[in-house]
Amino acid sequence: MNRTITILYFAWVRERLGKDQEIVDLPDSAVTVADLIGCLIESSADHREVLKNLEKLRFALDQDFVSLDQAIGSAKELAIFPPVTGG
Amino acid sequence: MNRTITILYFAWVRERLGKDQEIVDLPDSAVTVADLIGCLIESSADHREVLKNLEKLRFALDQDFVSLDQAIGSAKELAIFPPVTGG
Amino acid sequence: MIKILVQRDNFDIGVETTEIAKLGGGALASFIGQVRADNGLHTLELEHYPAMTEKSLHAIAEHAKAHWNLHAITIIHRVGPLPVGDNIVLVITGSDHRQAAIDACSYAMDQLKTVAPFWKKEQFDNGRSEWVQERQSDLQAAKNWDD
Amino acid sequence: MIKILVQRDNFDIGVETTEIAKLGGGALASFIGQVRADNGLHTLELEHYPAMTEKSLHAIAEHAKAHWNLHAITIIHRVGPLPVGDNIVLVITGSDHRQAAIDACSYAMDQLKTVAPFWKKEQFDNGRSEWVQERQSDLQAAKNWDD
Repeated sequence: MNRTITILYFAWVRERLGKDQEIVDLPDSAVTVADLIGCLIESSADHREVLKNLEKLRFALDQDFVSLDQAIGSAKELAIFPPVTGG
Repeated sequence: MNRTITILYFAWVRERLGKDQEIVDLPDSAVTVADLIGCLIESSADHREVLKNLEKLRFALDQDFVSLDQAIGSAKELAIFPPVTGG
Repeated sequence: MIKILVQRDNFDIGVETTEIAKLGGGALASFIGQVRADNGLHTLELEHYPAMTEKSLHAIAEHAKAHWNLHAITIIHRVGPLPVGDNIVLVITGSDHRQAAIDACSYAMDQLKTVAPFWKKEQFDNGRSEWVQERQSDLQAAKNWDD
Repeated sequence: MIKILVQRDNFDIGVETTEIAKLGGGALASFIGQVRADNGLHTLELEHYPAMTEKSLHAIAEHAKAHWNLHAITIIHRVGPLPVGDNIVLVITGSDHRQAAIDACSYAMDQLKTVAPFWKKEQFDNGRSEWVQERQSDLQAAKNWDD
């Protein structure tokens, strides 16, 4: 039973990675958002470059803002993006 | 050289006096707004009745709010009215 | 731009907003006051002191424009008989910054309620009528801008 | 009434105001944000995260409506390319009390700037483009509502 999760990218994160989403396997060892980010960083040099300054990024799990220590649980979707600038 | 001044009435002050303005002679003894109000109070029973509670009234001399101790000077127009309720 | 109108006719927030938007800035705040259907109210009769109204609204607008560095402020106040649901007053402010636009609009409304020489008479469905009395909360709101 | 729209098309403050006015209350506050002509800016490109935007705007509107006892709140936010002078966002609130309407409108704008998943990219006349960065003043403004 391989769990997967959809990762969504927005704004300059999307531009620098050259994709707006990807579906990744979620290893049993990945419990928190930080664990999952660790897996993504391992997946390519681009990921490593874009995700190196985590304090410049924001994270939403199933459309709610979360901090890095949030447990992923049964979430279907993690979004990674810069601070919002709407309004 | 008889000085005169126009007195304007608004809202319930106007209604109770039954007039929206009158021109009155300004005796030399009338220096402040309070003095002038004193003269008006003497002029009729209606005036006495309407002007008896001065704390319920507001005064504008040549279109600026003034207190009762304001000197009339060369003002042309004194308005007497209840607190404003616009907006 | 300072635009002050005291009129019997209605106003159009779309038209007034477009006019202020042309001056740039990007932040437009507005407030509309309308006749509220309270306790069988039928019509609000708005009386004013024309010479002083003009002076007073200009003073409010000029202070707001200078203090909050506005591009523009429009104040339109209606007079005469206004049935329930009708517009009474419109304030629009245009600024580079949203908080300046909103604060200036709020300030202008608070001043309008306490220093502009308008008086409201309520006419009810049952024929009774009554002059509106000043509200302490309005006086306090206006005072809060003093510091 | 809570009305949330995220759309490419423009909006009409007159139409939206009329809709809220029908619900009574008598106090209508609104804010419009537009693309400002700064430093050779040509177009603002608005990107968003649709599923989360909807959720986030509803949460802002529901909190504002409950906290300030509003009759209605409308939030319309545009996305896509918006040239200088174009409308970006509209918030209108309807209440029985002017301060409640104004505060709720101000609150909704502050929240919109800090929790709704929109991102702005500036495209300049000279071909350069740049993602807008978050502003500390916006974060502080949003924080000020916490107490």
